[in-house]
Amino acid sequence: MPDEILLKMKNINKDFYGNQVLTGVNMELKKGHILGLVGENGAGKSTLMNILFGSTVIKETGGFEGEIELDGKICNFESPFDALDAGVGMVHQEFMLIPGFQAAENIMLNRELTQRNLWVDVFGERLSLLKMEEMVERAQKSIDTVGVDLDAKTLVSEMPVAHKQFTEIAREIDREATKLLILDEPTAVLTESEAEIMLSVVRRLADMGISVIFISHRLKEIMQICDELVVLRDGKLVKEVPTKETNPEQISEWMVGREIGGGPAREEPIKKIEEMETVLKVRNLWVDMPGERVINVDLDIKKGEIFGIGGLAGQGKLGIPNGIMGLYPAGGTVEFQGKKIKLNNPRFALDSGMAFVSEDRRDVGLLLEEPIDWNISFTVMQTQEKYLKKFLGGLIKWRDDRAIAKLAQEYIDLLEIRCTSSRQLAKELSGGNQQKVCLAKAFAVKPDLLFVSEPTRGIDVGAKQLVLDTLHEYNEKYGITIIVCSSELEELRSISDRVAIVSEGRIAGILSPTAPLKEFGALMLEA
Amino acid sequence: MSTLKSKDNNIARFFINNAVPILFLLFAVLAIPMSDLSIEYLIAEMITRLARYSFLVLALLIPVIAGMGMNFGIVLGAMAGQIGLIFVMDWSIMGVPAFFLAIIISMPLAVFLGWMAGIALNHAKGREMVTSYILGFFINGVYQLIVLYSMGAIIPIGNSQIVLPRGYGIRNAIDLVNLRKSVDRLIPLEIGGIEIPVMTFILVAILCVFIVWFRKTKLGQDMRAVGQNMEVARNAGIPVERTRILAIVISTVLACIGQIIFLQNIGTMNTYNSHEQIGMFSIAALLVGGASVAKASIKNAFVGIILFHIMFVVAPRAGKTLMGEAQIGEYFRVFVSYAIIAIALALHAWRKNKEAEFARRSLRVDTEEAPGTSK
Amino acid sequence: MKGWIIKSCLIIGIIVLAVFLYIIGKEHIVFVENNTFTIDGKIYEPYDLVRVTLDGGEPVEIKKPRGRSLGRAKVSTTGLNHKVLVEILDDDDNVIESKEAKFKVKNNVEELLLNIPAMMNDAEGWVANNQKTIYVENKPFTVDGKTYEPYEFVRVILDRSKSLEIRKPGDGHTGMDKGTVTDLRHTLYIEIMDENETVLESKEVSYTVEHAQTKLLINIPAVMNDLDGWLTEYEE
Amino acid sequence: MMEKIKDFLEAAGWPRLIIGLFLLALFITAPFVEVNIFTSLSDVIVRFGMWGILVLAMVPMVQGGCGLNFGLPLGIIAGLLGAVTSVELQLTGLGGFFSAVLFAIPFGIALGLLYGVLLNKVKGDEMTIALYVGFSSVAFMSMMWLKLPYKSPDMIWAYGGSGLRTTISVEKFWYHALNDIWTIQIGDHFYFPTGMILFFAFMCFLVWVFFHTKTGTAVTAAGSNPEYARASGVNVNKMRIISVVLTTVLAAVGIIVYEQSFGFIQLYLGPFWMAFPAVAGILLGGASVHKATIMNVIVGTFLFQGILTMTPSVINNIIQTDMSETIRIIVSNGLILYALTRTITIKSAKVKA
Repeated sequence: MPDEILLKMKNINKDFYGNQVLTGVNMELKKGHILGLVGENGAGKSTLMNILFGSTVIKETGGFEGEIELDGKICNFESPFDALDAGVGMVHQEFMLIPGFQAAENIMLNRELTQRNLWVDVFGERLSLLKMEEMVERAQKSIDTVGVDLDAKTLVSEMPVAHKQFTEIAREIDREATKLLILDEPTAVLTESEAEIMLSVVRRLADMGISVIFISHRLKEIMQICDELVVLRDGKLVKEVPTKETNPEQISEWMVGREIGGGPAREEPIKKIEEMETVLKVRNLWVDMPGERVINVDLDIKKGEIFGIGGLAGQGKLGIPNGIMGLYPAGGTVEFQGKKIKLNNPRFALDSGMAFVSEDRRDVGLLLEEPIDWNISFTVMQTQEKYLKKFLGGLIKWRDDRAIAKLAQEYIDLLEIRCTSSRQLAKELSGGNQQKVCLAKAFAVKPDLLFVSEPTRGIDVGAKQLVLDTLHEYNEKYGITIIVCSSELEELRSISDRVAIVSEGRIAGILSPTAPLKEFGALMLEA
Repeated sequence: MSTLKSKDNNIARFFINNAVPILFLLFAVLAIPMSDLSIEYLIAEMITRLARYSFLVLALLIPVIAGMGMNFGIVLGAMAGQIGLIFVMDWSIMGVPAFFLAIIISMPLAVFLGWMAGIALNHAKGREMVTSYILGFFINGVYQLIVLYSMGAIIPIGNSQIVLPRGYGIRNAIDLVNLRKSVDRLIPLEIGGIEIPVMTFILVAILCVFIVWFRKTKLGQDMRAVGQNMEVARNAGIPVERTRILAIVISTVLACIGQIIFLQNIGTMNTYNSHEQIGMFSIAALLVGGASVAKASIKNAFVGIILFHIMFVVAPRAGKTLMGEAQIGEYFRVFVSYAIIAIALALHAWRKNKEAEFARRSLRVDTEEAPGTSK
Repeated sequence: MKGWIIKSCLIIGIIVLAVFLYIIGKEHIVFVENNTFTIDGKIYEPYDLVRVTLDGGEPVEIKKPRGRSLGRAKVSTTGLNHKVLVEILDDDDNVIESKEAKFKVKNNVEELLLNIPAMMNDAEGWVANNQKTIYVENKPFTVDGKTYEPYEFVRVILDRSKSLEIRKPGDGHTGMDKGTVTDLRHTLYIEIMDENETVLESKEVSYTVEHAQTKLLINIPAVMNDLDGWLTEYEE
Repeated sequence: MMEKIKDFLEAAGWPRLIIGLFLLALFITAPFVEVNIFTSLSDVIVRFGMWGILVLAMVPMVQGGCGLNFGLPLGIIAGLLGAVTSVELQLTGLGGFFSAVLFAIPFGIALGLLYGVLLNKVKGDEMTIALYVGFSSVAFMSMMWLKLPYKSPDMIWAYGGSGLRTTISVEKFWYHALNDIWTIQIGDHFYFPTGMILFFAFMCFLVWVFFHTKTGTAVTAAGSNPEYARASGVNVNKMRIISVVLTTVLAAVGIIVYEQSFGFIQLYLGPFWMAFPAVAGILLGGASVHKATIMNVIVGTFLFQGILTMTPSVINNIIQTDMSETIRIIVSNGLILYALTRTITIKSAKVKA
């Protein structure tokens, strides 16, 4: 019985509009086993899980190839609901709970126990009464099976994070059908002690015969509870081994390791960091950016270097630039060129010669409704009063549309932004070109220090290279200090002089781009 | 820390929710002596007005549960009800049968209007209140088209008592002689010279029971879920749009009945005005009762009606004694009716933003001492 | 399926209820008459004073028609089945004679007429519809060999309220129209007009209807020429 | 050019096209139903001039990301105060008009500031709250009108009653102060209020200028994407307040222009419903809840006022009944409804406090 196969995924292929995210993935999962699923961001973990869970995104983007076999039955889920019926449960990272409801109500959400009455016959099922007591009882039972001390009557809004997590799990296993449970980074938001409980819970579920797919960046946990683990990299399954037969070092190497040589590290000589003067001094920086919290960061950025900040998503690397530039509440001390920076004040940061290309192009980076030239010139116009004609002794500051158009044209040529004219609306541009506009906006400010977050996120390969080259060129030509935050390690290694890895909101370590991959992997994962 | 936060909110919520009723209570306490109206009179008035408005105000509750805010669309229901009344008047039906017949006639219309309103509001998520308000005006136009121009012309209406002399269109004021107070007086009862509309209160009681019961049904539960978080509800497989539409339909139908009760009590129907103010007054009353856009209870409804209408009755007289001018009081109550809505909405929006901010700050609490904890 | 059956039953139920409400709620105006009547030749004399109670409602007292009193009272009631109690009173309000009778009303009858003397004498048709349909024709009228031609264009006003315009029969015109009037005593006003509606000749006559009659026919040429038989019972 | 037309047609959307054609139809049918086309044409133009600035007053707030200004009555009240004051001082002619404007502006700014601060506190629900702020302010002023110490016999009740009259004639003061500048009178039917139209044009110009300044640009950006503006060092809340103040002042000026043409100052519940025709106008012009241009204003006002003036005269002559009021209700509210139910997200809802 225990060695019976529950889930078979046979040579799964999936592409989003031409770019392959999963290629020929095969995996198996035995009944009552826990399978650890590890891999960098963008390795295809979530896509794989979405396929398994029948998420609508997959269908909308043209479905997938290959087949899924659950309990010996071929199944192809149209929607998560099919998956649920088939006994696949998933606990997402963001909670699917209703704050004002009790745990019980959430666990039984839309599966309430009801009692017919005459109105049902007239107006339909939805007028049947809820059997609250029984619902609470049953919910309590499934909470107990999860094995945590939590009253089914407590309001979700008053629960600590961990209990929300458990409530979700309780909901999944409450479905009699549930045979397979997908946990997407269940411990990411938990404290050490909470995480411990969570792990024991997962173990117990497995012992009850429920198979679990456990996604986590904490290899400790993987090693601790998983029976087997699967490593994904660039959409390919690189390894499927019993955890006993491996160790964290190996795993991290599998994860980040590129083909022999490990990807193009940076060719040309790396600057002599020691000899360079510090331009940006960061101490005890905390940033409260939802999903990217920075707990406590110290950094010394040298004048004229390209400094890479890497780390897995949600670890806090993006929080650093957003915090320093004042976009999210932050604290600690930041000194730029010897001058102390007022935090939580974008204007101040800009005025003191720093610029920022946000990772969030659509919501922060661009005026989608406005033309390119506005997008490029706005910041510099507002902060440095450039591209304005002054009348009546500066009383009227007239927007100099001609100059703006000229400026825009310069950058359009320089960065090869593909567009009909400088008057084209930003929303009509492709991702790559939008990104270039964002860069142009930052360059136009002529900053001494430039933060770039996820410069190549969601843009095609060609554009990627061009963006990176441009950054490089500006660093070379104008000696602009550049701080690049990216989830793509090899990208960082290809352009940075130094790469810092952020983990759990702290700097785990700073390495030279030429350092062996396993070191990077170790820093990322051994939190 | 999350418990700490919620406790904090409870205190805030207590004050914000009850500030309004307390304010009005004070007003009443101050203004009643000034108006030198006898207590008996006031009590009698309040009883009448409770009978008149309760049903309409209670009709607002269900959309609130579904997170759609104050449903100004109840005027749609009111219009449906009035059309029903026009017909029974035309057929010269008398008394209680007329009352129920009017309800039966107007019900399908109310359902239809509510359904349309629901669809419209699904297209205006987050802007339900303005939209339902404008919707009221829009349908009012259609209502005029029907009642003022096509009734008697296209829709056969014979009774010369209600048709304009020109031969089509309904008169501005219809004397509901047939069913004036017919329900109120169905079970006659008088206490200390004050007439108690027993039957009407029985109907209201039935509605209250219905609402309590409804909250306990699957549909009620779904509405609560949708009201709190549409996304989660949708992911749980609850048909969000449909649920929202149903909420509005129920509300509209109740409003339709409410309007018929309201008019049978008043005894005359101003064909083109009776419904217009209904939405505003009912909502103002409910808010005065301490309800918020996101939370409203039966208690709020009754407390609100009493407080709001004390203000309503007393204001002019008080204005007269205070400013030597009844006019002031007249305007004062218009002012209060709208201001109260403005304030309540503003408070709600403000609190929403504050809570979002607070939630973020609470995150920061544990990061603040982080520098200490590390290294 | 079951649901559907129940739903449809419910809907039917509601409709039935509606009809029921309509019927029991429908208002009927009853004219109680203590008047001289001739029903098929027999004459019934009014009483000095009668007290009439309809469906146990407010009793009404009706004097014999004299001077101002018309010898009638208007009572409003609802529903189809009715009970009327009549008490004949003497000068000092003692009941000399009393009698109770039941009668039905058709739902579509707006006004009806109770003939107390007739009722007291159990005469047929003491209950009558008070609405009379008056058919007015502008057609040739022949009496002992002589034919009176219809007029080009006539306006007829019934009881100074309802106006009918009737053209000569032929090319699309029937030369006929009708209007409903209530009660027994009526006036008829006729205007003979030319094409541009200038009145050439006009005439007013008044007439009374036997209360049992509900459909009457008036012939205009006959009226204009004061010929007997201008007013007759109408048969389809 | 071809592009331009295509864009326009796209931007136009069906309500504008339909109403436009409808209006055209009305003008064509007018002569056949004994409606003098010239009279109605100049009627349209006059009403266009009267409403123009009130509709224009929508633009800054929409651009600033505060949605449609249902709180227009607030600005109108400022205007009324100005007008009443100038009448109190017996000022006449153009001088009287401009003094009214002058007096109105400070009130406008003051009210606008308060209004703006409030709207910043309720980001995301601006429109709903604006609606009721407008209403309650009107009711509040109704009380004030009774009590304010204005003494001019032209304004207070001749006998009995206290406080100001409900409608005050400006006949003796600045009636047609603008209309009668360089008026063009062709025949005894066609009349063109040159002055008023020019003044409207001038106001449009000012707004145009504003949106070409640094601040104006910032306002637009703050409305179009608050996060972007913030990241570019712009104080979004300040920009929103500026836009609201501008709106309020424009409304104040607008109502005075309206009155000088109309001939009466309407106090008390007069301004109550003023917001709706203005809102409907700009929406008909093709504006959305978060974008509006001067072009929208001009087109919208003309079409909407056109409808409102033509339908009574034409339709009524056709069907022999006065349905104008009903038609007005249906058309204007229908338009607002259409705009509100179009699936668009109000940016300001996303602003972080």
